[in-house]
Amino acid sequence: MALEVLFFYLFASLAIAFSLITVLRKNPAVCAFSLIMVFFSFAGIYALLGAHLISALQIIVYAGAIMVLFVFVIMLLNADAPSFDLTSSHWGLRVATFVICGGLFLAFVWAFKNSALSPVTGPFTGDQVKALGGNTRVLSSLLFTKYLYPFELTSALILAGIVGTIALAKRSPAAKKVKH
Amino acid sequence: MAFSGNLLSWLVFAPFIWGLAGLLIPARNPSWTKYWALGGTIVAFLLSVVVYLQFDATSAAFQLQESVSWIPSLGVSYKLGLDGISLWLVMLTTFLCPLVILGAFEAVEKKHKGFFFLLLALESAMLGTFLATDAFLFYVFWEALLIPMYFLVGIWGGKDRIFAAMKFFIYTMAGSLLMLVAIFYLAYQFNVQSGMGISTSLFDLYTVKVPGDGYLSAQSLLFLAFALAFMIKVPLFPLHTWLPDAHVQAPTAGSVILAGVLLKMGGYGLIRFALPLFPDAVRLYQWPALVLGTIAISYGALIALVQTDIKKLVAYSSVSHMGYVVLGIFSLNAAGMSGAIYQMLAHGISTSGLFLVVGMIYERRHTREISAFGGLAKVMPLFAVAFLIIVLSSAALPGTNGFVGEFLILLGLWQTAPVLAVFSALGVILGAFYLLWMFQRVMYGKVNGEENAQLKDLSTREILVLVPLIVAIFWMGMAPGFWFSKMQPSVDALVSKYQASAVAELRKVSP
Amino acid sequence: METLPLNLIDPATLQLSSAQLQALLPYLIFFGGICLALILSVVPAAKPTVTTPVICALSMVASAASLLISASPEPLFGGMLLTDTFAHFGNALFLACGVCAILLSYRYLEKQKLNYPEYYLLLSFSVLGMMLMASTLNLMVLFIALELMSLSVYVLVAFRRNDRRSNEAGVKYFILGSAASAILLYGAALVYGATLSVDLLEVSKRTLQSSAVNSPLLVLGMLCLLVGFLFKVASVPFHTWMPDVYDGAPTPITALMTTGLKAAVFITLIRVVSTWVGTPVAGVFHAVLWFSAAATFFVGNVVALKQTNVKRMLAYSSIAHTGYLLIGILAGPTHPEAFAAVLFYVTVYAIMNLGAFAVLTVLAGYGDTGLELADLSGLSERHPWLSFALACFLFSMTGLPPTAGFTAKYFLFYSAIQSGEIWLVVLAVLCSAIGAYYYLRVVVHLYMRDPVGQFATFKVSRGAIVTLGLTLALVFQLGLVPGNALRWMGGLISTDKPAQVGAR
Amino acid sequence: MLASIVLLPFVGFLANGIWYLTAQVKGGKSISARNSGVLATASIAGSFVLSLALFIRLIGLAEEERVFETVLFPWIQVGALDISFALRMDALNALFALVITGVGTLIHVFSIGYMDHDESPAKFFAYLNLFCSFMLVLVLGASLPVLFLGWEGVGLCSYLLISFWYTDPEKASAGKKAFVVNRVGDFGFLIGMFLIFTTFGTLDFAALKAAFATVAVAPGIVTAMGLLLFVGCMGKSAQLPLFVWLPDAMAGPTPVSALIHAATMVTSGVYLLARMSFLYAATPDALSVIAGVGAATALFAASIALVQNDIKKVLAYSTVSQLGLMFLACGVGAYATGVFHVITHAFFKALLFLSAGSVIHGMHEEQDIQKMGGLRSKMPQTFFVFGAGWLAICGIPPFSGFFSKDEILWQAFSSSHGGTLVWAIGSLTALLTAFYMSRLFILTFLGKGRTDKAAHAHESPWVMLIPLQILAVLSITGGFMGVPHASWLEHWLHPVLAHAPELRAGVHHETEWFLMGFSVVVAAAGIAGAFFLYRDKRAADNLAARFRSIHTVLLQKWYVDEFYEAAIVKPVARFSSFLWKTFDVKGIDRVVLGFGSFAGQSGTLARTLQTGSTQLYTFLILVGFASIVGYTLYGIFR
Amino acid sequence: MPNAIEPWVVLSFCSAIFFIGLTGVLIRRNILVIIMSLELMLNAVNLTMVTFSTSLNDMGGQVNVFFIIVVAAVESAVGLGLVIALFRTLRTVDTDQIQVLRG
Repeated sequence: MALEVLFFYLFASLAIAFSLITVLRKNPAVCAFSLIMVFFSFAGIYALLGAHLISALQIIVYAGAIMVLFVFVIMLLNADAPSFDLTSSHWGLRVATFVICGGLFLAFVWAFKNSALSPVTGPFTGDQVKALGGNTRVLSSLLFTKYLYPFELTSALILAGIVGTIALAKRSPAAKKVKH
Repeated sequence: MAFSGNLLSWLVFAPFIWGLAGLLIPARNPSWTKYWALGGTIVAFLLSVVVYLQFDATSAAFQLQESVSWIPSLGVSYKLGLDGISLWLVMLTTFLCPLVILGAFEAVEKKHKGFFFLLLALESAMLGTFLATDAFLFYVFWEALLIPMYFLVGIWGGKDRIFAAMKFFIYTMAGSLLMLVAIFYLAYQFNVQSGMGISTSLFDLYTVKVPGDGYLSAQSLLFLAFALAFMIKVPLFPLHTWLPDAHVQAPTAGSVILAGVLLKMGGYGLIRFALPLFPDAVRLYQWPALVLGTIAISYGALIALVQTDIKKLVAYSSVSHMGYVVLGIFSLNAAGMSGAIYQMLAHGISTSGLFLVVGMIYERRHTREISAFGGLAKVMPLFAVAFLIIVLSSAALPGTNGFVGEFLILLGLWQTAPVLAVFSALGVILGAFYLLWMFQRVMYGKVNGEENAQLKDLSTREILVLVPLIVAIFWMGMAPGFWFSKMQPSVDALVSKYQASAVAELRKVSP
Repeated sequence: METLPLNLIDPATLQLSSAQLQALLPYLIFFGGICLALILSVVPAAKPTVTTPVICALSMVASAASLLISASPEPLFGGMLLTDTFAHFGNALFLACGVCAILLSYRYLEKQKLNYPEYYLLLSFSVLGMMLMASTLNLMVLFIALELMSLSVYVLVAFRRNDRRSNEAGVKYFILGSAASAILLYGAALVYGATLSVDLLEVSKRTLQSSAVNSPLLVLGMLCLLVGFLFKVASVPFHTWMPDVYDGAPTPITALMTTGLKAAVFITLIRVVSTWVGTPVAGVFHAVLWFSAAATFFVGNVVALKQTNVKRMLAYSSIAHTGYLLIGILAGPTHPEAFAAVLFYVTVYAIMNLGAFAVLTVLAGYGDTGLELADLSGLSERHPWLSFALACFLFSMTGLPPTAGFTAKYFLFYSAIQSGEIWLVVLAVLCSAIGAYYYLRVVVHLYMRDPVGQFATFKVSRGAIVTLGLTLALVFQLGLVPGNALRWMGGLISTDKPAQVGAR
Repeated sequence: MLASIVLLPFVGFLANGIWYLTAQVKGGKSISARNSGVLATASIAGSFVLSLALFIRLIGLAEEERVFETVLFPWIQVGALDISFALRMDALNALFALVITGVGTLIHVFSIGYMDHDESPAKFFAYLNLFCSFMLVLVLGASLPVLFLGWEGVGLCSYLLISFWYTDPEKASAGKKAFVVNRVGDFGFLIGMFLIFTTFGTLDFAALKAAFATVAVAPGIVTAMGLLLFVGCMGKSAQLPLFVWLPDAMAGPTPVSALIHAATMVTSGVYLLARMSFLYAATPDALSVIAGVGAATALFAASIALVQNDIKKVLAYSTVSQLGLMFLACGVGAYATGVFHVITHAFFKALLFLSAGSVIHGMHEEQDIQKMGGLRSKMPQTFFVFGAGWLAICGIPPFSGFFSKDEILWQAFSSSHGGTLVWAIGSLTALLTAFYMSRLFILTFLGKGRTDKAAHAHESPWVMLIPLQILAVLSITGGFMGVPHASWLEHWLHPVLAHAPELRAGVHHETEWFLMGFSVVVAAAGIAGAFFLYRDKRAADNLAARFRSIHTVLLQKWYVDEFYEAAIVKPVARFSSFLWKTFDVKGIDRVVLGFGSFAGQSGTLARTLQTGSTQLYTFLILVGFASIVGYTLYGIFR
Repeated sequence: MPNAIEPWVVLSFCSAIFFIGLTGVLIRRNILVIIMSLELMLNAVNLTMVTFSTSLNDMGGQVNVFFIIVVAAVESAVGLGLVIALFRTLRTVDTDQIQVLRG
């Protein structure tokens, strides 16, 4: 048990550290790299929490697919980008943002500390899940039964995403640029 | 008669439908459009005569009622009806509209079809306002008529027409929106109190009782919401500043309708809504209203005194004259109330006449500056006679329509507030002063300049416009009984809410 | 779910009865149509620029037609898809907006040299998103549908790819929209934690059972949801994206956003808030909604005063109308009729904006130029019918009788009064008087000013004529005889089951 | 028949008016004075005949039955207010009707000649007929509102006729001034009517008289009623301080001055007092005010008349002065005497005015008496008739003026409401009157012609002279209807007027003979003084030069017009300008527009947030988020 | 199961990441980094869901996370597409450079 706690804190601190780097570092490539590290830390925490499928998806989809996309775009744009290390804008805005976000964070922490979770609990205790064949099996069964509908919806979403991205990326036949 | 069941609906919508049909006339025949529009207003007038003939003057109740459920979920029904008070305002409207159209034959230089259609639409909306016995329907007509008026001022108006149109529209609309909220509240209260569902029917709203003790009680606030809308329309000092702009910039037809009918809606609204609905609040706010009315009379007259633009002078004279109406209404007795209604009719006739007359010389000279004129009586003798008669009726000379109203109002006011009556009567002096002074500067003296010397006297068409007005001026001045007899029961019923005892007392004293 | 089936895949859950299939029909037809169009769009021989819009529009029409036979009070997929009449009314509205948008777009895209099939596909996807969003109370489904709608619209907004304004609008919308989505999603997660459900009906039941409202978790969750929705409806201070996006987007897309999208969000919001009826949650948000409503209609109106571009002015006016609508949302929990009023208002608003934007679409030159106020000067001389229509829509937005805008405002404010929001209504009507100014200013240019320079010559497309004719007729129909529509919409909001909208 | 008296001139008005208008429509061809004049004269003469017939019938009736009444139509009937358009003739207004129609007829005849060369005589005669009609309504009206209708109607006609030659701006202005100043009086009249109505519930004279006898009313209220009505009289009858319009009213054609501003309209105030005498009898305070105002006006106007050079102005001030005497009479309670003076004054002042008109006509529109002289030989007929009028107004027995003026002075002296002071003022006025009238007479007719015009003056045509001669006869003999102690008039009016007051303590009837003699002496003294002074005009000029300041003040009419201009007209105009330009436009309207600019400025302010910066937009979302969260959490869980 | 770790600690951690992400969206001008920050926020939500899911013995949360991941992926794809389109016309990914629409 203690080991798990230890790992949790380890992953958590890693995640926070890297997410701060993501947000604060100027170079987007560094940001992207840190983000990958955050994703990995998250995957670790998922695993600690017993959400094994999610943990795997986290690495495959996020670190594997999404981040590749990011890096790809960075490379693509970096070619003729004049300056890429754009920092944040007005300092007053920055300070105010830190203060307000910090305040909100504290409010949330206070809320988490002071509220009970749902009095109703579900049937999927760890033992039950194990009995049903493990996290992945249960999850996928649910996906294709109870959650079939949203699952199908995501297909529409992905389709729309594909069409949208194609529409954006496609070069127009009349490649005439209109400056406004 | 074919439409005996819904005579009032026919009356209300006939001009509008007629106007719609008129849009089909090819634009290259402006004169067809004119005569078509004139025909429409005459048809409306004839319909109103039928209404008049069917009206039973012995009853205070609403007559020729129509009621169709309209929007049941909002408790709204399409209800029309008229009593003695609305009867004459309807007649005034249908009477003025043909004259307005006839008067505008030569004045319109562009977009004839639109102009005459809007006038007809305006007539429908005005008639609807006077005939609606459902608060929602009333409000619909009340607001709807802003649209044609807005276009009339904005498209065919004078130099600052757009500003004037905007100001008129937004000022009057802003005022009436609070009334809308008050209507909501009343309709809702009706449901709460009666349990019969929400209703905006006037008769249902009359039964609503709202606590009314104190200047900021619910009833007082509701009253203020209504009164604001109506007093802007009247317009009562200090809510009058839209009027000089709108009147001056509007084309003659617009000014006539504005002064002749639109202002009356304020007074009508007070009588139809504010008084019966909020008796306690009316008593509370009687004095402020009376004081403002008194101020308005002298204020409008004094400002009219120093105007250099004839139309503006007439506009401020309206402020002064309509002050009497407010006084009459808030005298809360039979004499004042009858006088107020009569004054509305009289003002409708004589101020319309003034605007028409001003429009006639404006068409000839394209200026309204008093100083640009002089000695017109020499070159336009017929015009001079007509102008003088209208001026005198506006100055409330006994024997003309203006006197009867002012006399009754002051008499009524005297019974309520003698001191204010004394101050209001000052308007009698000032009224004669600014009107005759204006008349003198325009019509008397040496013929001033070549342009004035070339002016043509009234044409047959213009004579046709003015003669009915002049006839009405004297008819109303000499035989007001004809008019009073129809509205008396309604007025008595209204006033009895306030002064059941006072009227009886007066009757007792008289031998 | 007391006992767990050992075999998790229960065949029964995968089988749909014919009644259920019938209920799914509109969605299936529409989605099938989109897929067909998608396939054909990559076949050059099929003339994608023509076939895609036609198929999309036809599938919308077919879907709308099937709505007539598919309403079912029984929720599908364990409550994740509600195909009640309420949902179907929304669907019909979105589909209508979608069809009109396609009708308007065709000529417009030709003029902008942007005639790509993807446009219509994305437009259809966004409409599908709206439909799905309005027919659920499950926060996850809602979120996915919302994203389906939003993502499509992000792209559509930026569709004039060579135009920096369009790009700028798309990127801004994307950044802000995604941030707001994230907040909304966080809210969903917190609600899930507090009640173990993301189905809002379930949530409200559980809230009633326990004193969960006292749990900061639930409150925070609801607040985050609320913020997400307030962003989507563009309530102050979450409104800032709207003018820029409306301004930069291609005009038919602005039309779709201000009509379908806005309606979708509000219809969803009605559903969401209607689950608060009878729960203490409504009371918690009263003040927040009160102030944001007041701020929204005030800011929307006063800033609109200062606009010189008609499109942008209509964006601010849209914010103002959001403010009015929020009054209804605020009043709903205590007086459910207000929901019907919001529904009616949103419908009317969609109709009149569709009309107004139809005119703007016709007027818009290449690169969406020619929409400055001055460009409209004297339009009535050249295009009397177009001006007349625009004027009617503007009067309707002002809320003047006898147009639908008046009836809608009347119904809305009236319901608000009944729930006791008198002073808010007073403020609202006063602000709507401000609104009269900027609407009428357009009319001034249309009718009262002389033309400045030469008009660009243009023809009014048949699609625009159809749209204008329909909207104009409806504006007057709903203004003059709204009785049936109102009664019908009142029926959609079932007051006997306060916790749920449209359970009939 | 009673209605016909009123209607006949009205029909004449309509006929002439329509005739005039149709002529205008046809192209402005004017109608000759003869045609229109004959038509107008016929209608008023018919009215006179009818009045006479009714009068004779009245005489035939018993004293208390001397009333004819006719209700034309109901006029204003609202609530308790019931005003019929009713006419009622009794002993009092029968006399007035006779004077109006009689003198009116003569003046109409005169006008046929006088207006011969005018552009639009038809219009003139129409107005004149209309005036007569309204004047008859005024005197015959059975209630205060009907009287008021006539009252305002004659004011209107006065306005129209004064500005008849409107191309002269001054004349146009004079008309307006007359109307407006009259309105000031009407203001009091109106209020008085309201007070009476609310007190007694009726406005009908007969009903009022009855009610007054039964209803107990506080004396203060009665005084208020009396004074308010008297304010109306001040305006109409040109009493201090509202007399200023009458001298200006001389801008009208001379027959108008004769008819309206001498014989009839201006005396309607006296008629009103006589009509309401039952009320005034109960309020000595009001009577004192009336007597005081009357006396002051008489003296004041006479003083101005002393130095005026315009023949009509002199007559105008003389009229004001004589009206003052009439009010003095009423003020001391001698209504019959007042009425008596009204009648004699109507004769001789109409005569004087018409003769003056004849002079002006003969002098080719010259009105300055300094430029006349020696007209006796040029216009002998006019000279004789003017002389008759002159002696009458000076009060030389047995001319009519003597009887009435003497009666007034006696009443002023003897009445319990009167006193030595008012008598003294009255006598002084008589002295001045005799003086300035003689001055006028001398400068006009005696001596030698001082200008070419005077040398070439010509006598007027017969159509003008015949009415003059008739009036001269009346001026000479008219006084005999009121011979002291055998006064037919007093006897005739006795039933309708309040009874004359008792004699003052310590006054005996014998004194009357003494006073009568005294007044003759006074008149003679005035005449003699004038002859002495103006035999040689240089003596008069020297005197004027020596008392230049007084002379100037008198010549400038005590600067009353200037005072009104500075104290009322200018401040009102300035105040109005302020109200308009500052208060209305810059005050109220700016507040109204301020709402608009407030909205606009809020818009500008709120717009500053819309910078286009994505960061700022996100920040606003954050702020909104934070405030909503903060507010709600704090609200629930504090 | 990590009974030793209180749920509120995990939740607080999530919230920390969420607000760090939000801060990133706010203070960065590089649109790419903004999109990354958005991903951070979504990840925080995911973890929140999973935390609830495991502490309350309900698999629904994890299913939700599955969907969220899909949405996030599509969102990034579209977002990056927008960035590319923007870059094509404007040659920038700086939000301060896109301020034409204002007022």
